[in-house]
Amino acid sequence: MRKYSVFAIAREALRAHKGWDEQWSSPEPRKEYDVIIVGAGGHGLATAYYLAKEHGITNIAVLEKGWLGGGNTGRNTTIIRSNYLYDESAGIYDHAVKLWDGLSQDLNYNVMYSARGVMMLAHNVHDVQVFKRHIHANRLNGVDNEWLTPQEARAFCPPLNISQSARYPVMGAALQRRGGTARHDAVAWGYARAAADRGVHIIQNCEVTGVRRSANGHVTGVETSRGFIGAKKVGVVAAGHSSVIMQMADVRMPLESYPLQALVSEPVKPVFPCVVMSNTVHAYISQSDKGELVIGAGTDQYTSYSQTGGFHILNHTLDAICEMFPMFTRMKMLRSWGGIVDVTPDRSPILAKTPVPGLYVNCGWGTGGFKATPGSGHVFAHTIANDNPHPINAPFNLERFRTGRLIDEAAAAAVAH
Amino acid sequence: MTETFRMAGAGRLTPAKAVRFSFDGTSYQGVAGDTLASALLANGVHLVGRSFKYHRPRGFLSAGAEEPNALVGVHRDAARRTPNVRATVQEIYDGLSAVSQNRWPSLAYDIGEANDLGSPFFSAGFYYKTFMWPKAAWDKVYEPFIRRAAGLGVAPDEPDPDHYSSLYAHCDVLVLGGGAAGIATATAAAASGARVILCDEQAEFGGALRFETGARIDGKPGWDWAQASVANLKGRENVRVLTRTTAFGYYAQNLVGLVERVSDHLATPGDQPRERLWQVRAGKVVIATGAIERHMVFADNDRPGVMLASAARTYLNHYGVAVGRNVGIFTANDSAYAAAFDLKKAGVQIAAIVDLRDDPRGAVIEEARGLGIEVLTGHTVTKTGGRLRVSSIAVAPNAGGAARVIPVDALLMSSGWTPSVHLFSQSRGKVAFDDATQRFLPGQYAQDCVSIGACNGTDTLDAVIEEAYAAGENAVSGTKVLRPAATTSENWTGGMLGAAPGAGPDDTVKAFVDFQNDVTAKDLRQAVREGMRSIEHVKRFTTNGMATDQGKTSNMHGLAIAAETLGKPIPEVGLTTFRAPYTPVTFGAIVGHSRGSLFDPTRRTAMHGFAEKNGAVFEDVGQWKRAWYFPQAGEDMHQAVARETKNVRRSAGIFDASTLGKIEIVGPDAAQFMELLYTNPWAKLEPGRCRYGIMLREDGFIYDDGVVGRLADDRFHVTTTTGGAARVMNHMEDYLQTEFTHLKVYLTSISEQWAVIAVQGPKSREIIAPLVEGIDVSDAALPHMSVREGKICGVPTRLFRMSFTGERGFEINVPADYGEAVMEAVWAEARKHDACLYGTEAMHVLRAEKGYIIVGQETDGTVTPNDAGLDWAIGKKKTDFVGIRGLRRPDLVSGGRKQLVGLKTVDPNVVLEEGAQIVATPGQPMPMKMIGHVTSSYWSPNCGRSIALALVVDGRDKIGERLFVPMPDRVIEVEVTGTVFFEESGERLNG
Amino acid sequence: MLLIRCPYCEEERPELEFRHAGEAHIARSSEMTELSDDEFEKFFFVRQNPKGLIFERWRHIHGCGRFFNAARDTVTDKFHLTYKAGEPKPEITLMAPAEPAAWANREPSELNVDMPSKEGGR
Amino acid sequence: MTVSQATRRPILAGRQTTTPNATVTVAPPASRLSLRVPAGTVAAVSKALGIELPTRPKASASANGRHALWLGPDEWLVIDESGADLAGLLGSVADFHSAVDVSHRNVGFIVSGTGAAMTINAGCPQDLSLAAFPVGAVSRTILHKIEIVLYRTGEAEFRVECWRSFADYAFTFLSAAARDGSS
Repeated sequence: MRKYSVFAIAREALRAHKGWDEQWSSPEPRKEYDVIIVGAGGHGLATAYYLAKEHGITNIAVLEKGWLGGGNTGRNTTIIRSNYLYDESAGIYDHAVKLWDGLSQDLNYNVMYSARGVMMLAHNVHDVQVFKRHIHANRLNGVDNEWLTPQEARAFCPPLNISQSARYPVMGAALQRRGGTARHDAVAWGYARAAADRGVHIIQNCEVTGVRRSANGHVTGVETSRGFIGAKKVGVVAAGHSSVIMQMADVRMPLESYPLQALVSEPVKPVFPCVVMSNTVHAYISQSDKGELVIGAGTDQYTSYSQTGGFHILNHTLDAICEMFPMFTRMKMLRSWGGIVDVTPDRSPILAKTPVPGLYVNCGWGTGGFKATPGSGHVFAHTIANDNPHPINAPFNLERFRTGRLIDEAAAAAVAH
Repeated sequence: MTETFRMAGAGRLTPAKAVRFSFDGTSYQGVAGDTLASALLANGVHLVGRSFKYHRPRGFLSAGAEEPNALVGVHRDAARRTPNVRATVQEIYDGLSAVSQNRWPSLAYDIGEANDLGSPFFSAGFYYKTFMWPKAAWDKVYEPFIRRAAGLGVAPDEPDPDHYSSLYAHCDVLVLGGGAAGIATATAAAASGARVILCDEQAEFGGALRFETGARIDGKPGWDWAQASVANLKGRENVRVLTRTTAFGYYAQNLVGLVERVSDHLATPGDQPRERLWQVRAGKVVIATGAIERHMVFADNDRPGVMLASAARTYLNHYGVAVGRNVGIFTANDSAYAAAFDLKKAGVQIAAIVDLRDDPRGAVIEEARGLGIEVLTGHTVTKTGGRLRVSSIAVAPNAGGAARVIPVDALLMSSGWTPSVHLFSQSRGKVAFDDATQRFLPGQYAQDCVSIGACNGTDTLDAVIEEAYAAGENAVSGTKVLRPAATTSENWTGGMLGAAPGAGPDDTVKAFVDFQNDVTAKDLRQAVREGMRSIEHVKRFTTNGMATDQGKTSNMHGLAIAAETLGKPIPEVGLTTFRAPYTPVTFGAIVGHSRGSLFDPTRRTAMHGFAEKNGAVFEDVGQWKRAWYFPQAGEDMHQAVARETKNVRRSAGIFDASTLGKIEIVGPDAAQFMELLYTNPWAKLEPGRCRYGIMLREDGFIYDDGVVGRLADDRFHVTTTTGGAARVMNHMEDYLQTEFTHLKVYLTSISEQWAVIAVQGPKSREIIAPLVEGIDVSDAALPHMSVREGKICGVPTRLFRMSFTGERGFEINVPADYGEAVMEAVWAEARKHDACLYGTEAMHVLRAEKGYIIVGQETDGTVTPNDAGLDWAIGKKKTDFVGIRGLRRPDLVSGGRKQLVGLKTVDPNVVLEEGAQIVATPGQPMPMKMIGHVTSSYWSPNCGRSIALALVVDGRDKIGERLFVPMPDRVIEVEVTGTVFFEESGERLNG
Repeated sequence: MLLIRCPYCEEERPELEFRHAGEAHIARSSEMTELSDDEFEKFFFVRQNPKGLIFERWRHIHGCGRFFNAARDTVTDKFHLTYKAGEPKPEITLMAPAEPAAWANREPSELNVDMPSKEGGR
Repeated sequence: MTVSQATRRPILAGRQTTTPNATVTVAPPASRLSLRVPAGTVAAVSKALGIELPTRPKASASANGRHALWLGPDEWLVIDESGADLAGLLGSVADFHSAVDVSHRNVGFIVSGTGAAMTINAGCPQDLSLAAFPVGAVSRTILHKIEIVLYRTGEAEFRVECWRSFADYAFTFLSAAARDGSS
């Protein structure tokens, strides 16, 4: 792999950029792999990368039914934070944040991780209580998260309306300074390039249609639109489609898939310096490097695989944005889109072994998967390589739905991702 | 300045109606009906903007919504600054002030233009490959620099004084697009009496008839027919016609979003909204959105003065403006020739027509030569000259050979027409590539709609009119309507996709595909070389088609170049998704009325005014405003709350409890229903008595709680938490309607029927006694946890004897409209007994002193009754209730769960912070092992010390032990206690 | 915003009047305490989440207030039909009517749908 | 008894917004009953109320200022403009039903004028054409961000009912919509 650098660009500039390598190749599938990852999103590609880098397993194929990074990786609002309440959640998300910091150098691909700070607004006494509980728990877990007064919140984000005449005046905010954003496509591409460089096959336009098992129940490979491909182990990282793939192996999941929409405004000069989230008025917003305001909405109420949602959801989201930032009514929505998010009953992910030997699943990230990408891939690779979970993802198992040992951030916090 | 390029006798505007406006501080004159673009062109101004990346000087490409270049800021006043307005769409009004964007210090001399010199460095995706070293420089140096360079206009910085409006509408036929096809289809549909809505994004109907001078319909010039037909439609009661109205989104089940620009074109908008959102649910949708002309991709095709041929025709034929005095044409089809003819006839010199086709045949060639225009067939434009305006073109044979330089002051181009399938595609219809005409056309439909006219690939005007009438008829009755005759001398077919030969070799030239985002043909080729094989990857890597024009002119070229580089046919490379909105939509239009007090309802109780008069400070609880505390002169919150809590226990306090949810449960099986929905036993509760009930979800966690009164054998009055009112009602209805369907029970929400006045404290009975009629309020007749119906102040009441303070207490329910009057009467009595008004904060302290929980504070959706110390509230003999099985799951019955306990700080003056975490041993390294957290914490004036409730792992076993609360600045030592801090005996309930 | 036919109001109404209420035909046991942990997990947590035909519950919460069931395609979001709570799960044999108008929610009698006799749970 | 009689203080009493196309007024206080009646008891309840409870969706019955509005298959809202004691009338009906006094729970508004339907359509997503929502039609539905009961009392007149604490929102919204819906 030719290294990316300012010097490489200068060299290429002299020859019309004709000397660049392919970032990843498009090989024909082999007959068999040690590991097949189903789904070439950020989590799947990261899993392949860390399997190759840290566990010495390079005979890997990542199968993607469309184009890599084309699912939720390319459709999310790129928020990164780790100020979760429970030890288990803080553990996995902070593991990710530590990897985000340095990921560009690790991958030799600028993923534009921007620690601009994520500020979560409190609008009532209950919010204040909940956020303070988070801040205290985070502090003792070594995760940064601090309380801001309304004036401090406005100083951190000048467009914020902290007027007492707002419908739900801002009573303060929880700020995670290490939180921020990254460039979503670059994350997928960076992992793809780095994984391919280590020998991983990325096979696009290859849809998995079945999971084949031996007489003793162990996974032997997958049926695909390009024929059967053998594998000793299969990791399913299919986000919204996880239920569908898992059902091919006769595993029914505690998952439901919902449409989640987002939108961007036309690009404008820098006006919004951080990420702001509000659960009570229900919206989140940041500004991309390109200048677009990136705005997230809630899910639609019904399950769907359509990758579209109701206009009224965007409507409510923009109501909330313009309530918090009244100067934005003259801004224009440039583009809106939908993704499919797979949601578990406790709103926490599943990264685990399954009842089927050789089959592993990484799913259930709901609306918050992007931020976990490096951490998720890292511990899921460990789980597959060792046939045993990493201590960080051990709590995120399937058994918890039987025992009741849930990790219910949503119930505990009433905080949206 | 005068309008030196306004051509006498040309166009449809009335020159007498002069309009003054300014651009970058220079004052100009235009004519009523001008767009900012046509008015600037009339004054000879082509340079209006700078591109996104290279800051190249740019002029007008188009005369419509597809414009990528001519984006300006329009500043009506300090608070009404709108960035990124298309000058080709914005109509001028007297006093309009527009400024150029993305340049410094001025449009003509822009420092950012240096980027253009460095452009070999700024290739597609360059930022992914650099700015990684040194690592710390990304946040501090590189990213701020990138951000400052990016972005176009400047966001407004003041709240918007304008208002926006919205409407839901229904119709039988919705026609999107008011060109010849749309007008014809609306006419046919309207004839049957069906409800028709016809909309168009322009200020006037007519679409391409604005410039298409060759069209004749019903014996009239096309434009005249359009105006007459629309006038006719406007006169019909069953038709609504909307101008300046863009259909921006096509959603499920024929819901189409339209945005109407109501007053942005007016000098004085008055009271009118700025924009209006229409959400139209249509029986049938007719898509008549026309086609968009494509530019030619060749070297330096972006200089001001280089524009689409149809745009130049529009400026001339509609606005009466010549885009130059010596104009060249570069085309790959017939339709651009008409531009040459129109201009020539208006007196503009045509430098040459450069036709990429080797041997074009047809009437237009002859006509051109007949008009004395030089036609260079088989030629290409290899580059353009000029800096802030095109000054020349270099022309060479396609096959190669010496280039000839031809001076021009404008160059008109056309590589053909792209059908506008955006809305069809948004409807989830599938487009199909038509090989013969090299364009995507509507293929498989997903909704009840039909595409007609140019957006359906129908090229000839007579066929368009026939198709439009048929669609209009079929959409309704199917009855045939007489069609007008239609002819046109123009031919819109043909053209080419991708880079023209003049795009040149990659290393020397910039042939722009996407003007705004500065994406060139070579960027697209590079993306493919780097392994981007899906058009989605190519698009995202190069940003082609991702600018504010959403690739209306660039997408097809980009696709063709990628396909060619990949060596694949276009359909195999795919087409990027068309996403809403069609053109950018103002946030305000989407938000509509939902601003200020209409953002979200503010719910106030019947006694809100009374509380306000008595100085209450309010807090938001859900949508409700609740009285939080009642400060007296000089008091802060802490002092007010301390006074109120002491006052209640000393004598009495009055509290507005109206916001609690209330449900009336009626029917012979009401008690059985209660048995199933609550953990408690109900069957033996006597009428007239109350019980505290706990409701679980099926998973066994506490969902809600409240006091329930049994009014009669078959009638319960249930209360819920304030926040739980709606969801508890839904939860009950769900079980009643779908699980316990055998029960004869009906539920009615009575939350808002009854206003509730809580009177709590030793003197409470004395306060209410004089006001109550027909109820014996003695302890014997009305013991703690009872309810009676009677009268108070002469109006009906449900009087509860209950307490959330641990004191003797009553809750007076009266019909809401009486609430304030009864409150005043109670308060008059209360003042005789040294009582106070108290708010939610004092209420919280009082209940915490007694260890009463608040659902949502002590519980958080993961707490069982046992965790909360409420096992006593579970009917031990019950065989079923919602949650009974969930409660028995392994983790819910195992040890190590968090249990509710009291905490007393060793230093009684220290008040813990709510949410603070608890550890067993101080001084642990990070991360510390947390074993619990503080759920409630107050200074208790009645206990004379701080008190707290907490959930602690195995907390009830730790009573008497010392634990620690590590704070940033110190560690607080606490003792674990029971949950009752004040008067454990409970005798005060009975005075 | 979807348009949903309420089988009680007998007409299509905008989605804003409705509340989705999860997968349908998951009956609550009359012997809840007899369920094993596995059975409870299946009942309360595990969901079909099908890509394609789903049977789901809705409540016309801001309309007639009734819970009812719907058969919908989760890929296109098109409703095949809606039917009253308590009615049995219909056999839908013809999945994809060719007409675009399948967006409309029609009476079972207008579709190739077999409604078994009335019994069974939610 | 020295205690004075408490008087009813209706919210927004007497408020009105008038625009060229629509007028929004707050209806005078009325008595109201939330009625839940199984099919078999409808006749008995109808008789006691002196008004035939309609059984078709969206239907209403009206006589002498008393209105029975179909809200659901076994649910009606009964409004008596004279304030009669409606619950009292049903004392004689012994069969299972539920009659709950909600006189104070709701507030009524009258929206009238040529722009009445458009005013309501600013926030109500239903088709309010005379064909789809004829005179006498009634429906519980949405008005922007609140729930209402909508009752068409004339070609150009509607009664809008909402819960008491939402009345301020309803009135503010309808007033804004009446002012805007004039093009």
